[in-house]
Amino acid sequence: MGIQVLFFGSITDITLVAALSWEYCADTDTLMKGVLNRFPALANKKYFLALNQQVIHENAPLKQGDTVALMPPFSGG
Amino acid sequence: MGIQVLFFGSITDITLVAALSWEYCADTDTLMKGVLNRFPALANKKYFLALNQQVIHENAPLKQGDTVALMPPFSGG
Amino acid sequence: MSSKKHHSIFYQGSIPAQKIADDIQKHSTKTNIGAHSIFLGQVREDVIDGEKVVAIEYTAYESMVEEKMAIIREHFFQKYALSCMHIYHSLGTVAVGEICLFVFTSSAHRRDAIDACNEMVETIKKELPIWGKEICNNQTTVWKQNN
Amino acid sequence: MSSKKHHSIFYQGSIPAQKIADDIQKHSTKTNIGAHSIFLGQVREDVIDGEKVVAIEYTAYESMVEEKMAIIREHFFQKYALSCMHIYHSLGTVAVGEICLFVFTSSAHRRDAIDACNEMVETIKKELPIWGKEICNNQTTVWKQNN
Repeated sequence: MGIQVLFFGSITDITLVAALSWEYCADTDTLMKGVLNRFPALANKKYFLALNQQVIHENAPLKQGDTVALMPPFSGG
Repeated sequence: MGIQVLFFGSITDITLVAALSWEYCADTDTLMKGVLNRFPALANKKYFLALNQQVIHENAPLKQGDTVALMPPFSGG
Repeated sequence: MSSKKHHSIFYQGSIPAQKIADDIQKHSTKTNIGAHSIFLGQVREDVIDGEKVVAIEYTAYESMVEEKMAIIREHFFQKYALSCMHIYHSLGTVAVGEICLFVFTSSAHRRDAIDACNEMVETIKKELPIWGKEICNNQTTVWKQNN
Repeated sequence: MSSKKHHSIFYQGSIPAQKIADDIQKHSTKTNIGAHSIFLGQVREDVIDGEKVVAIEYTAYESMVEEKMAIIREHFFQKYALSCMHIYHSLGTVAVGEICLFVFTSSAHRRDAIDACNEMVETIKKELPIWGKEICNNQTTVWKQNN
């Protein structure tokens, strides 16, 4: 199953895709290291992470099938 | 011409008319003495006066053709 | 941005939802607007001494309302960056469930429209010589009191 | 008074004025309501680097929005004495002058509807994972930023 990675808003200008299946890794720090390696331009972007639809502010352990979303600041309304 | 006296809201439950032409008198205190004499039940009512559409809080001189309104507390909206 | 263009706020009977839709639609051509704030007063089925209210009958010192509203409008357009402001208040009988007050403010950014709309509702209730008489199911009537 | 009855807030494309009228009309049977507060967001013709905005394209993390909104609704119905609360946000393209956000709160007395509506607008802008991309006349695009 691995990890489902979702991209939103201006992040998709860099990734050019809205979602990727990522091979399983132990925690979000490890995941993001891989994601940044693949999309180096993300290093200059402001975003936060949601793990299974909950915003997280620190490294969090991952399990098979988890969903991690990269979300730039919201601009609805 | 005299003075035009207008009644609004619950005041009309007492006066039973919406307007009266009143003989000229020098000021609002004199006018109201006459009005209260004619409608004694007004003594128990809460209301304020408008002279030519401006709320007044003290005795005010009157001139021919002036309009005085007796207005109970507003309840629009 | 003129605050001069105004007309009577009075609307005979209840204010139809369709009028509200039409007024909103008219603003689609005003492309500097980013926010609309709307307040609607609806006649509530209060119970007075065991009797249900079926309608409110509104009367007003109409010419004084017009004069006051002109001054109030002027003040609001000075205080808030409004694109427009429209106000309608019913006169005559408005049945339970129907709309008796429609306050509609528009601005580029939301705070002006929202703050102006809120303040206008309070101003209407406090400053305008308008009176509501609640008519109960058994035909008794009670003059409304604003809190 | 149930806060359980809710559905998706998303509306494909712009929100028609007629929908707003229909929603208002539906509340005439709720005779415990005395006040409605409505906020409408309208797409503004901003100018970005000399180019006029012609539309905003909205995208969202839809399932997360639904989950958050369920919690937010619960919180609002605990905090305010609301009869109902309806919220619609556009997805996809909304042209300048069209409505992209519709917040509609109703209560017996005006403070609850007004305060809940105001707080909900702020909450939507701050808490919901929704993004707007401004599309300019010359086809360039700029991701919107909320202030």
